[in-house]
Amino acid sequence: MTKRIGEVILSFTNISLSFGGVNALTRIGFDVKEHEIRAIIGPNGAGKSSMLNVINGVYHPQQGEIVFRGKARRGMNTYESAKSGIARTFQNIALFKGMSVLDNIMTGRNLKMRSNFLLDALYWGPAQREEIAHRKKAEEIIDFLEIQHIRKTPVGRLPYGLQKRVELGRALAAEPAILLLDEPMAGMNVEEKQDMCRFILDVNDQLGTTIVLIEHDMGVVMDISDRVVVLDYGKKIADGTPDEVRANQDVIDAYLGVAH
Amino acid sequence: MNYIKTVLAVLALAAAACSAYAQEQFIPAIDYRVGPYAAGGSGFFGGAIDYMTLVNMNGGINGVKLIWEECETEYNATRGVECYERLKKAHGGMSLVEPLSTGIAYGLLDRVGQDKIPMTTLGYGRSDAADGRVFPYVFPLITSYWSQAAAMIKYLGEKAGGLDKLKGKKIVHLYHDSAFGKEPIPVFEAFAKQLGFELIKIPVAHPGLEQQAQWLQIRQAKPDYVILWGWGVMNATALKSAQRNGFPREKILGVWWAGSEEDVIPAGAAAKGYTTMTFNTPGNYPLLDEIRKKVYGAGKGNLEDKARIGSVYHMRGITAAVLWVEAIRRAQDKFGKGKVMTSEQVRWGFENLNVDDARLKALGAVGMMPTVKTSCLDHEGSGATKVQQWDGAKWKSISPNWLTGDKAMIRKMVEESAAKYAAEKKITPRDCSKEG
Amino acid sequence: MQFFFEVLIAGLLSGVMYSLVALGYVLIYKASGVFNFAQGAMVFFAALTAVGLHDLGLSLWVAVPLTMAVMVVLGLVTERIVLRPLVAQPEITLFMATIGLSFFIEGLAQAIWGANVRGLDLGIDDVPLEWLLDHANMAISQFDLIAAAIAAAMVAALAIFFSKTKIGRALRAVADDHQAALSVGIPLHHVWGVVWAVAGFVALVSGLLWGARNGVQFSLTFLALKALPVLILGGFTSVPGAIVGGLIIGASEKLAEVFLGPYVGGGIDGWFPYVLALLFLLVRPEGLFGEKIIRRI
Amino acid sequence: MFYREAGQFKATYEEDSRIFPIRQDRIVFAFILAFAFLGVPLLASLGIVSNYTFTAILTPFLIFSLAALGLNILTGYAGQLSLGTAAFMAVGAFASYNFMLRIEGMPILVAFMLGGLCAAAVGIVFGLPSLRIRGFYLAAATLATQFFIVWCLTKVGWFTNYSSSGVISAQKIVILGYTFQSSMSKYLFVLAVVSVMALLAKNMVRSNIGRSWMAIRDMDMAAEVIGFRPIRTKLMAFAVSSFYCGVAGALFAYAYLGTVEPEGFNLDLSFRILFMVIIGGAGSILGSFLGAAFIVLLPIYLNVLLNFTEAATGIDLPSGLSSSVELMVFGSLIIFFLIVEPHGLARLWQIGKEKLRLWPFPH
Amino acid sequence: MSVANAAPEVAGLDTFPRLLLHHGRTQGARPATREKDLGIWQTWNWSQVANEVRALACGLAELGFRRGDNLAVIGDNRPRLYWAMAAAQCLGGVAVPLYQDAVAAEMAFVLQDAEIGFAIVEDQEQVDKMLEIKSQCPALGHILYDDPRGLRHYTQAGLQSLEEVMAMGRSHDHNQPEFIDGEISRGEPGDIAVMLYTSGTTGKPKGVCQTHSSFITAAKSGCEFDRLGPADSILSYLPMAWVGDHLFSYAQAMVAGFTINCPESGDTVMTDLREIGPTYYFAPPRVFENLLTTVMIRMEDAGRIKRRMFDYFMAVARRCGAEVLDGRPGVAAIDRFLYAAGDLLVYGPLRNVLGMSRIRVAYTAGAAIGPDLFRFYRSIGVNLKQLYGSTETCAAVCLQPDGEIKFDSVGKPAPGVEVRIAENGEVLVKGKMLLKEYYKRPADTAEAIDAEGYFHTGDAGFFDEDGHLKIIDRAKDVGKTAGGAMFAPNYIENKLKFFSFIKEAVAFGHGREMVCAFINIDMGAVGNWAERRSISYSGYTDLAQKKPVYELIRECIEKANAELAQDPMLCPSQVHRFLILHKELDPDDDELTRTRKVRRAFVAEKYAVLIEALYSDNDSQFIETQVKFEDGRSGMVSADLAIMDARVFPAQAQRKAA
Repeated sequence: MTKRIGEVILSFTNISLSFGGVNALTRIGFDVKEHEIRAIIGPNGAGKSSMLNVINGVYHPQQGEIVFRGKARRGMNTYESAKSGIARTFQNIALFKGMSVLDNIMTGRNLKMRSNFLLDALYWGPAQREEIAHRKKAEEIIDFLEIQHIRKTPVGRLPYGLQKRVELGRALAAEPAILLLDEPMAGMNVEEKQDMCRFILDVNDQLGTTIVLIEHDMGVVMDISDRVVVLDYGKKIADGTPDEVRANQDVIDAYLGVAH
Repeated sequence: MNYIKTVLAVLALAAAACSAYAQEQFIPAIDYRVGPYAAGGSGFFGGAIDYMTLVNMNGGINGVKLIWEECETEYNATRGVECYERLKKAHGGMSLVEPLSTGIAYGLLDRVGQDKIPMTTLGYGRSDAADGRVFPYVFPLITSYWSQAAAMIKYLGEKAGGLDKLKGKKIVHLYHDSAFGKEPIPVFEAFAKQLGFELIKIPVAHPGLEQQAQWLQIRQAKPDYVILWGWGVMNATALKSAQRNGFPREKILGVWWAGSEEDVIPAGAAAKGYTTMTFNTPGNYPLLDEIRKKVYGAGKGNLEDKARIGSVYHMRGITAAVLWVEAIRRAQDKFGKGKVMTSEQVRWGFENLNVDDARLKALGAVGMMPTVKTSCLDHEGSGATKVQQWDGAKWKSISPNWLTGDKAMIRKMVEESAAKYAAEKKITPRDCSKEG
Repeated sequence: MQFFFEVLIAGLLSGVMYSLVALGYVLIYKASGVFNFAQGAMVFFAALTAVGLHDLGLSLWVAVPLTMAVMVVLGLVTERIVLRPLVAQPEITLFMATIGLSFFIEGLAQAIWGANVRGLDLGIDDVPLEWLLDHANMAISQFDLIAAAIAAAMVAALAIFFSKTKIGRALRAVADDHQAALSVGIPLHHVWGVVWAVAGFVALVSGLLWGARNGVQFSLTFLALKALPVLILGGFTSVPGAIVGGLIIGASEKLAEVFLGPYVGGGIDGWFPYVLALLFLLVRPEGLFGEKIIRRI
Repeated sequence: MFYREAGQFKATYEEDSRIFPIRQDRIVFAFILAFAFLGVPLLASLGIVSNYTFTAILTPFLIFSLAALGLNILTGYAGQLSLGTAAFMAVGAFASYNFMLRIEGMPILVAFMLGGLCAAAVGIVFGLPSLRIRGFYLAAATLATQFFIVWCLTKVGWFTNYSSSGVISAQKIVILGYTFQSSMSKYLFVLAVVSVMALLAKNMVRSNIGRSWMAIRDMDMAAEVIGFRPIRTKLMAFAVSSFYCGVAGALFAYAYLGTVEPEGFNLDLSFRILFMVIIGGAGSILGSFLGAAFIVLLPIYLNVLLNFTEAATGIDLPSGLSSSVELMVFGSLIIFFLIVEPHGLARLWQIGKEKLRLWPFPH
Repeated sequence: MSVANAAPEVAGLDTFPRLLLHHGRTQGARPATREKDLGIWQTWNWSQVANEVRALACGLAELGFRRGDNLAVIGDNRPRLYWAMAAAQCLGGVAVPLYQDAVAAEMAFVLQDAEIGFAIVEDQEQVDKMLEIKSQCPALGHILYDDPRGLRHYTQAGLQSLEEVMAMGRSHDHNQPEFIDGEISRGEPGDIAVMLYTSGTTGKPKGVCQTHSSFITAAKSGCEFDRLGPADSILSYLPMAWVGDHLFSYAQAMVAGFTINCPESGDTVMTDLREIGPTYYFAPPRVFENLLTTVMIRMEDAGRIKRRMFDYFMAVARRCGAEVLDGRPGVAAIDRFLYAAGDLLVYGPLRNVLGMSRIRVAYTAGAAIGPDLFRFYRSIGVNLKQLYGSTETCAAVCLQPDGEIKFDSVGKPAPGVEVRIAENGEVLVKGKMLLKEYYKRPADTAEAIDAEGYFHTGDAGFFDEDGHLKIIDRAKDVGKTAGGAMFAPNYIENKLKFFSFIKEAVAFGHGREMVCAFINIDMGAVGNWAERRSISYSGYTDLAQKKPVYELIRECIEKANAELAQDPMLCPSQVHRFLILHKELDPDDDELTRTRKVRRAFVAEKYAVLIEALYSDNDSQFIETQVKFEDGRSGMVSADLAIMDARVFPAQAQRKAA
């Protein structure tokens, strides 16, 4: 089983972000290569989520440079980020509660849809054809994530673990180049975690999606990531393969510090 | 009253479409007894029902009894239309309709034409409906807004010592910012041009709970007179605001919808000296006594508070009912005494009303209302008004005679406006010379 | 310039009156997250009850406390029958329920007291202050000044109530965090009941003042429309916001009507406060003193 | 209970994404439509359904349903609370009137469309604040629309063709030389318009545009992150919603009242329509109809019922009191329904349907 | 059904590939196979299926699959797996379906035994199993999979996706279109078509070789018997390796040309059943039983009015439902009316929610079905019937004809089948549908089929006066008590299992003074029962030992005893003492077969201690048992089991005599 890790597609240099004087991120720099699983770990409050928010344009760093596919960007907003192929999930599930699983996943396809509201209103010809073409894609994702049985269930009624899976599905529906996962395994039991790991690996493996994930649980991350960045108090303290990171004294200190 | 109402309700529900009421003439009471205008609604329809009760007690119209049914509209056009449609065919069909609401009247405007049911709009509604050629089924009886506006100018002129004395004077038109308040503006503007006074128009947004800004403007402008064209809470507020800004109430002349007890009582002492237009002369009349004695004496009165007998709205309701009954009577004269008139026949009655002093005397209402004589051309039939003043406890008439404004001018405006409406709606006006 | 000040002062004074009404909304919204549309109806009901009792021959000194008691009962019953079964429902549902409640209260008021309009004389003459009229040619009503004073006293009383009494502090805790309040053992329903009762009291005071000003009649329910822009501007949850918002709205609406109105045909004080509040919101979406809404993801 | 779904499987996505995937629903719906279009007129010709039913109940019910549908798109689907519905209706009515008046030979349906488009344009302008304001602040802000529009229509004489009364008198509805004059023909006209527009609305809410609205409603941040543009989505909701309200307003003037004043489109009306949405069920096309039926019919039946009770029991309440009691009962019923089912009649219907589908099992 | 819905009567259709081609030609546009996939029922019509099978067959041929080769088919019911069987048969090969839930080691035996060279499997899970045992099965050269998910990085030799093979086949077919037709024409009806491994209650599985002819005969008689035709449809959800599924979903579908429907997954069978609403349905009694239990449990939660309505109409159905279904005269008008009302309010909706609205014929077999259970389905209008057969007889020995339904018989011999009762009571069968042989086991074959051509079923039974066959037990299990009375453990156990609270029972009594039994309670039913009585429990073991539960079970046993007492033959078989086992009998612990039959000997040995305790005076006994968990780990379960006496009844006949 060999992985085809490619070139760097996303890199950060000197990223600093602060909120009203509080530094969330201080001069962070690392890169993400195509097709790899890149983890960002760190104790609570280390700035992991901020980092993710910087990547998909929710936050705009005060300093630093982001290069995505060879193009420098800083002020990219969330829409542009989505358009350029970055999809994400959220730490606290951000599904559309009033909609069914299928509809949630269909929303993920919105950027690929061309039809306008007038055609939608007629639900005829190109609009219907498009809707059905996308439905098929959505169904493939449903199949992939093994959530056939809840296809038409409103997401609000699903248990937590399944909601997380649906959220992953919604992100996948966008066929992203980079998938950002914000604590995909938070709050799950062992079995659900295993399932989620399997899905993440499958996504990476079968769709070739580059994955950047944040996780609190170090064990899981080390098993599935290719490279790991460790943040603590908004600063990068380590970067490397799981084995390298595991051996890093700063990391051990940081985690032990949290454990106390 | 209780018995009648009960019976009517049962009958209405049991067999609304039945035509077993051969000897009864049906008049609906599309009224409003809750909400911001409930006081007016209950007074007006109370008066009308009281009079109709009296007519029935006196043996009906040549033996034909009147019946009526109430329907609550909450002063809401949609519900008013619903009431109209619901009662249209009830009890053998309605003879006429009086919505006492501008909004509902507009909602019924087209419908009454189609259903051939005469609609009276006593002192409100479209002024141009006085042109019976274009509006055959609408009767703005006694006076329309335009006639009233003309009368107001005439009164203010008299007060100033002659119409020519109005030249150079300042008159504020303080109005409810709606179709109602805007209606007289063309008339005032025409007079301002003709008589050379300055007209200052100050609108008050609905509902008019707060008028400090307007009254400061008035204080700033220092007008000679303020015409208060208000409705509902706006009137009391205006009087209070006038007081707090030191503007004498004697110089305020209200429209008749600003001239009831309900408009001045909330203002308390601030209302004292305030003058308004009216088409009833305040006071007591044999007719009122008869109602007190016969109707209330028998416990069949519609008003909960007997003190309101003879109040402005009550008297106005009686006046309306008098005209309805007279129209039916007139129709019976032509189409057969003691028969129930169709609405079409009642319409003819309205178009050929002639309530002269003799008739009023017979009714015991001389002076209570002006004489009314209608025709195909003139659905208003009078145009005469009076001015009354609040003395702190009751209204007193301060114009000994019935006032009428510049009739010719108003008539010209009515015809122009009606013609425009006819053109817009593609209506061919009737030829009155061919009407019987 | 003198006229400008006259308008300004008049506006500020009316603003106080608006604040008084707005206060009732703020109290309930703050404590229970309910936008109580029925506050207008409560004002009407309170004023009508007081006047109705007065007209029955009771002196105001008896009628007002009696009305107060009625308002407390109304508040408690509302909490029990309407709000408690709807707890944890979406805001909009609660809002709609309070509209239903306002229909009920309006119907109840008229069923008990009839639809007739009534005057109310609190014994304060609503006439311009002679001295000012003579010396500055400014017509400032003494009633307005007294009403403003009463409103100020009320705010002060509420402030003391909130900060010094146990129930007041509980109320603030509830406003800050329902969960936290529950966990420290404050009976939520109890607090809500009190809030509704206090709101009833506020309704009574504003009902009396407005009733004395414009007469006691159904149109008092329209006061809600005057209070709304104040709330938007000041923030739904802030007592100082209601005061400052009221002053701003009162003043600006008068100034706009007087100085701007004539250019556009007048009658703009119906919508001007709303547009003003709207524009303000565009700058500060949570209102003047409202809590900043933090969007977390 | 009456559902026999076994064997109704879907072999294509077309079948699966139909509006009524269950055959029994299709049959019932077809029956309702047939009844509305053919049955009711037939009953009328037999004299069973009276003119009153057409003009005072069915026509306003349909028109209010359309307005509620419009508001439901905005509030129920896109989650933007609005209290300015009546204003958009007013724009539709007055704009249609002016198009008819000022352009010779203007077909009425086109005038309605243009009226709706004007409303949509106004909707977009007044929807702009929604980009920054949310919840009740937005609701209160939309009141600005309500008051401002009505003020404008009152103030600017041009809109009412300088009518001295400030009212407009709707022209006759003429299509291809046929004049919709009778109450039944007006009913059918309204029914056709409402049916088509309801279908279009249903199509919208089940396709991408509808999903974008619901996404913004449920979780705006996430919606943005997956590529929905909030500006576009919200304004689109305002535009479409206002379009519907505008057409409803035009129908209100043309097929119902005939002559309307700007005051007719007051805040009261906005509230009534909001009621329809909430009582009927936010986020449900069916709910708009159920809500409209509830709000239109309830007061009428209360009135009739109260009269009847008075008659039956022999207790004669004073007229004022019975009106007040009516209001109290109305208010109480609203509270009652909100407590029983805060998600509206549509949810109740949904639950009932689920129960029938699962019958005899409990839900 | 319409005239169109009749099985084709064309000569020469004597092998499955020929039948397939025939359907492809004559009713090419009609649906043949459906599969719930990607949210909808993907549908293939007969001509598409014929093409797919051609492609697959050509592909297999390309890979070297030859006449007489065996093709293993492993997986859930998937269209392509069914097609694979047909493809193998086109080439004159033999399809060998395996139980998909078997562990790798179990599969290894079959693969070795059948010298499998080609395996067509469903997915990664099965591929992994194949790879695991590949070293033990040197012949296994090709593993073809249907679902490529997760298999991207598998680089093992011989591993290929079906997709590829079919693509290969298509070009092969394109180049040599006559090849496959030639292969098909070389097929003989007497060729072995399929080899089904019997799980066997003892010993290693045996491969039962069935020819085209035998299965087609069996299928045809069934189709004619129940007038099955192209318009019918069936849900294929039972293991493909099981003879029943092969008969219904493959043989009969091929013969009658009806549609088979493959569910989305094992979890969604009930939903899929409801969606498809098949007209023809097969399920083992266990499934019907579970369904009924679900119905009853769900009705417990219903409101009072609804429950009373349900109970009332179910009583009506019990009274006259079966008669109405059979169209028998003598049902009172009022009952007919009530039944019609019940059909509107209860039975119709119930059939609908169970997915049985459209069922014309439903069969059950494989184990005895409780009369109550049987009556329930018939009374609500589901035409449920029993049949009798085994792997060796293509599951087609006896069928219940419409209108002649008896709850305790398995019906009359199918057309063309001869049935005889041997002296020892064993049922002997002869007919075209008999197996050809046990694969590579001539001795076993000779033992099973006697010189006269009768197959010894191993079941004990007898014909009743109407010519209906009644099966009592396995012939070898029928024993004698110490008192010399006949002891048919299965019969007793089944009686007990008819109670919804009892899931499994094992009766002992051979050579003993009295009959005693082990009981497994039904977790769902008893759990629900306990919850409603607010008896709290932590799990099966805990619940099983609750005093009220024992009392509950005792009542059930006493009811069964009372029934047994009715029959003089069986009266001595009443259960005197029983205990409730502390764990559920489990195939993973080898206590049950994969088809969930009790391995009597194994259980007797494993729980010898308990048996001794039953026959002693003890009222409790300690036991510790090793169990295997689902994830493969094992652990110990121990408990102190109570033993309870049950009342026995005097024999009816004796009482009468006395």
